Amino acid sequence: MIEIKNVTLSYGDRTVLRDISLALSEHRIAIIGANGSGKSSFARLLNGLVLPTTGDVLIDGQNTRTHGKDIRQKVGFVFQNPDNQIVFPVVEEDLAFGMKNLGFPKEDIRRKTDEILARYDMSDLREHPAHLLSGGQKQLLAISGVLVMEPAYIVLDEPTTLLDLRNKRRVTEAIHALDQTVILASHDLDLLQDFDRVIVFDDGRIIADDRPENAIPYYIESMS
Amino acid sequence: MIEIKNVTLSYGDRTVLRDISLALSEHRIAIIGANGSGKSSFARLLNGLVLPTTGDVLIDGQNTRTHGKDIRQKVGFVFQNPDNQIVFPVVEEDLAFGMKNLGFPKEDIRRKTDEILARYDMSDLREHPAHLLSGGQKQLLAISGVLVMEPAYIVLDEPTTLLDLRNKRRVTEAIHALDQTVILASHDLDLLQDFDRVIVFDDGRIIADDRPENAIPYYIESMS
Amino acid sequence: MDTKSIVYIALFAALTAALGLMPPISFAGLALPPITAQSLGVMLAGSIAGARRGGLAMLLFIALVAVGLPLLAGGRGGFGVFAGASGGFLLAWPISAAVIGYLIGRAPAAGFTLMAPMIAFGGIIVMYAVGIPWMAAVAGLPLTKAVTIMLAYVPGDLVKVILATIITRGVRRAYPAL
Amino acid sequence: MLDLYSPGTSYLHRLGPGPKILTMMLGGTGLFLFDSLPIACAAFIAIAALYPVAGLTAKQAWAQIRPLLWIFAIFFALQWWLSGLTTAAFVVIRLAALILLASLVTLTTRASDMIDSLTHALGFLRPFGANPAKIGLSISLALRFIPVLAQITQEVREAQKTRGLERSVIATALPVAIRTIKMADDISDAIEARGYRP
Ligand SMILES: Nc1ncnc2c1ncn2[C@@H]1O[C@H](COP(=O)(O)OP(=O)(O)OP(=O)(O)O)[C@@H](O)[C@H]1O
Ligand SMILES: Nc1ncnc2c1ncn2[C@@H]1O[C@H](COP(=O)(O)OP(=O)(O)OP(=O)(O)O)[C@@H](O)[C@H]1O
Ligand SMILES: O=C(O)CCCC[C@@H]1SC[C@@H]2NC(=O)N[C@@H]21
Ligand SMILES: [Mg+2]
Ligand SMILES: [Mg+2]
Repeated sequence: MIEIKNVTLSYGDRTVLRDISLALSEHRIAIIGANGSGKSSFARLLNGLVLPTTGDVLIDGQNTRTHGKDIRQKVGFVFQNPDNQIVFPVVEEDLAFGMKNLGFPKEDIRRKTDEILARYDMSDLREHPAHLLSGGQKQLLAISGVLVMEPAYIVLDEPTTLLDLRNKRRVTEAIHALDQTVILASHDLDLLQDFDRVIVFDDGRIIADDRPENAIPYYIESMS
Repeated sequence: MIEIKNVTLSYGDRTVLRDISLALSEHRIAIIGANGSGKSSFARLLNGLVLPTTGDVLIDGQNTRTHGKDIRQKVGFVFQNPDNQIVFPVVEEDLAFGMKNLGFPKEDIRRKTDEILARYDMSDLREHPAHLLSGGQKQLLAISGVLVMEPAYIVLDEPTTLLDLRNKRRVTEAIHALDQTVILASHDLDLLQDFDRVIVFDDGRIIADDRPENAIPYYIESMS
Repeated sequence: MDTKSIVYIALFAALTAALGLMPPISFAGLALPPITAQSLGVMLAGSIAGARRGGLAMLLFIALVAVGLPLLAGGRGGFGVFAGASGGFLLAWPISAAVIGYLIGRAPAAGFTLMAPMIAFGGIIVMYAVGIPWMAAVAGLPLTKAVTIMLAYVPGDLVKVILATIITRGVRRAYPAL
Repeated sequence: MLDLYSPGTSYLHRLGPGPKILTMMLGGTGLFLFDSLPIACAAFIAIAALYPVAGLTAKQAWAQIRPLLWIFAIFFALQWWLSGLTTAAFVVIRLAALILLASLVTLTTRASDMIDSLTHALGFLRPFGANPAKIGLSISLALRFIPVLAQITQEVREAQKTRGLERSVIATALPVAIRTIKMADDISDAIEARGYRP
C-alpha cells in the first residue's frame, strides 16, 4: 500500500505538486495529464528518487525520507529513455546489476537471468552489447532489469513512446502480465483500457480519480 | 522538389538504406516503418546531416554533398529526441538561436519568440532552464525553434511522442497548417490521415509507397 | 560518497579522455609536453563537478593512463609517460581541478571576471608550478629555460580558461541547483 | 578505440581480468622503456596476432586504430621532419601497439568482471577510506561514457547545423556539457533505482 500524505513539491520557487493526498492499493493504476502537470515528478516521489518539499510518502508504512534504500528495493522504476538506465555494456551483466546490489546468490542470478530472457524471447541476446539493441528490446531490457529484482511495486514513466506497433504490443503485454502493483504514467490512452484506476493530474493537482471509463473521457474533455 | 537517386547508406559494415530512389513533390509526405528500419537515417539525408554512401540527394537541384549549408537553411529538421536539439540553457535564448544564425533583426526575434511561446501556452517558461522542462515541453520547444526559422521544407522525426492530447492536437494542426512541404517520420498513424503520400520502410527498403488509405493498412498488416 | 558523485567522477574522467581525440600540437617530437585540449577537461572537472568530485575525476583519469589505457592525446598511456616531460603536469591535474573547484565553491555565482581568474589560477599557475620543475629535471633543462619554453603554452591555456568560464557559467544557468 | 566487450569464448575471454590488466601495465611501460623500432614492430605484430586468437576480426582491430589515424599522420609527419623516417615509424607503431593492446583487454573483458577483480585487488586501499567497489563502478562507467560523449558531440553538431550554425566551439561545447550532465543525473537515478548501495 502506497500512501501519499499532503505532499507538495517545489523546484526552487516553482511548485509542481500541490497538496496531494492519495492511497494507492489497486493492481493497476494510471497517471495521466497535460505536459508539465507533474506526472513524472509524482512518479519519482514513489521510490524516493525525489523527496517531497512538505508532506510524506509511505510505502507499506515506511517513509521515503528515512527508508529510501529499502524502498527502492520494493519499488522498481522504469524510465522513459532506456538508454539512460542501461548501466552495463552487456545484456546479461546489466540484468545482474540490480540482483547483485540486493545480494542475491550467484546461482539465483543465473537462473533468474535465464528465466527473464526466455520470457521475453531474448535468450540469444544474452551476450549482446546492450547499446546496440533495438528501441523495443532496450525498453524490454530496462523492464526486465527491474523485474528480476522482484519489487512489489513497479512504476513506469512513459515506457512505450518510441516503439513501433510490434514492440509496443510486446511491452504492453509485458505490463499487463505483471503480478505486481503497476503505476504507469503515460499519454498513450490505449494502454490503459483495463486499468483499475486512472488519476488525472492538472497543474500539480488531481482533477479526477476514477475508473478508466469515467476518468479517460473526463480527461479528453478537459483537454479540448 | 526533393530527389533521391540510387541512395545507399552504410555505417561501417552495416547497411541501413539500400538503393532508394524517390522524387518527393507532394505537400505532406509520411515515412513509417518498424524500429530500426531506417526512417531516421533517411530523414537525416534530406538536409545533408548525413551524406549517402553511394548515390545523391538533390534539393531543388542542389546536391547535399556540395551545398550542405544552403540546403540546411531551406530544410528545417526536428529531431526525434528533443534533448539533442536544445542548444542553449534558457528557453528564450534557445528559440532565438536559429533566428540569430539567419541574421533576423532583434525586434523580429523578440516578436516571433513572443508569438510562438504564446501559441503553445509557454509564455511563463520564457526564462525556464530548457533542459529541466518536462518531456513534452521540450518537444514543443524543439519544434518551435525550427518553425520560427521559416524553412521551405520541414522534416520532422517523431515530433509528437511525448505530447499530451492538447499539445499533440496543436502540433498536428500546426503541421497541417504549414504551407511548406512536410516530411514526417512517425509511429503515430493518427497523424497521417490526410497526408498525400505514405512511404513504408522495412529493413532499409521501401516496401510500400502509396496514399495513406492503402499504405497504412498494408503496414499494420505487415506488423502482425 | 553518493552515487551521483561516482557518476560525475566517471563522467569528467571520460570527458578528459574524449578531449584527447582532438589532435594535440607537439614540439620537438614528444620530448616536450604537447599543447592539448585535455587540460580543458581538467578545468571543467574542477569548475563544474567541484573540488572533491573534480579532483577525484582527474585522479581516476591519470590512474587509467598509468595502467596503460591509451587515453592521452594521440593515444598515449602507461607508466612511461609519467617519467617523461609531461609527468609533472599530469600529476598536477588532480590538484588543479581540486583548487579550481575549491575556489569556485566559495563563489558559485561569480561573474565572468571573477571566475576566469579562479580557473586560471588553478589551471595555469598551480599546474605550471608542479609541471615546470618536473619538466626541467626530466629534460635536463635549467629552470629559467623551462619557464621560457612554457610561455608558448600560455596563449592556448588562456583560450581554454575563457572557454571553461563560459561553459561553466552556461551550465550553472541550465542547472541552478548544481 | 577502447571498444567495449565483444562476446566470445576464447582463452583470452576466459582469462581473469587481473593477468590481462597486469600485462597491459607492463606492456605499456615496456614499450616506452625500449626506444627501438624492431622491438616496437615485434610488439605490434605479437599484439595484432592475439586478435585472431581471441576470435576478433581484422576489422575490429582496425576499428580501434581508425579514430586516431589523422593524429598519427600528424605525429608521423612531425617526427619525420624533426628526427627522420625511422623515429617517425617507431613513434607511430609504438602508439598503435599500445592502443591495440589496451583495446584487446577491453574487448575481451566484461565490465562486471573487471569491477569484481579490481574490487578484490584494491582491497588494500580500504584502510585509507577508499571503497574499491565504487572505484570499480566509476572505472566501468568512465569507459562506457567515452564513446557516448563522442556520440553526443556528433548529435549536438548536427542539431546546430540544422539551425543554421555550421561551426562554433561554444555552441557545441556548452550543449554537450549540459546534455552530459543531464545524462549523468539520469544514470545516477537509474543506478539508485536499481538498489545500488554506495
Ligand atoms: N529538476 C527540475 N527543476 C526545475 N523544474 C523542473 C524539474 N523537473 C521538472 N520541472 C518542472 O516541473 C513541472 C512538472 O514536470 P514533470 O516532468 O513532472 O511533468 P509531466 O507531467 O511528467 O510532463 P510530461 O507529460 O511533459 O512528461 C514542469 O513545469 C517542469 O518544467
Ligand atoms: N550512427 C550510427 N552508427 C551505426 N549504426 C546506426 C547509426 N545510426 C543508426 N544506426 C543503425 O541503423 C539502423 C536504422 O536506424 P534508424 O534510426 O534510421 O531507424 P528508425 O527507422 O528511425 O528506427 P526507430 O523507429 O526506432 O526510430 C538501425 O539498425 C540502427 O541501429
Ligand atoms: O602528455 C600529455 O598528453 C599532456 C601533458 C600535459 C600538457 C600540459 S597541461 C598544461 C600545458 N598546457 C598545454 O596545452 N599542455 C601543457
Ligand atoms: Mg513526464
Ligand atoms: Mg527513428
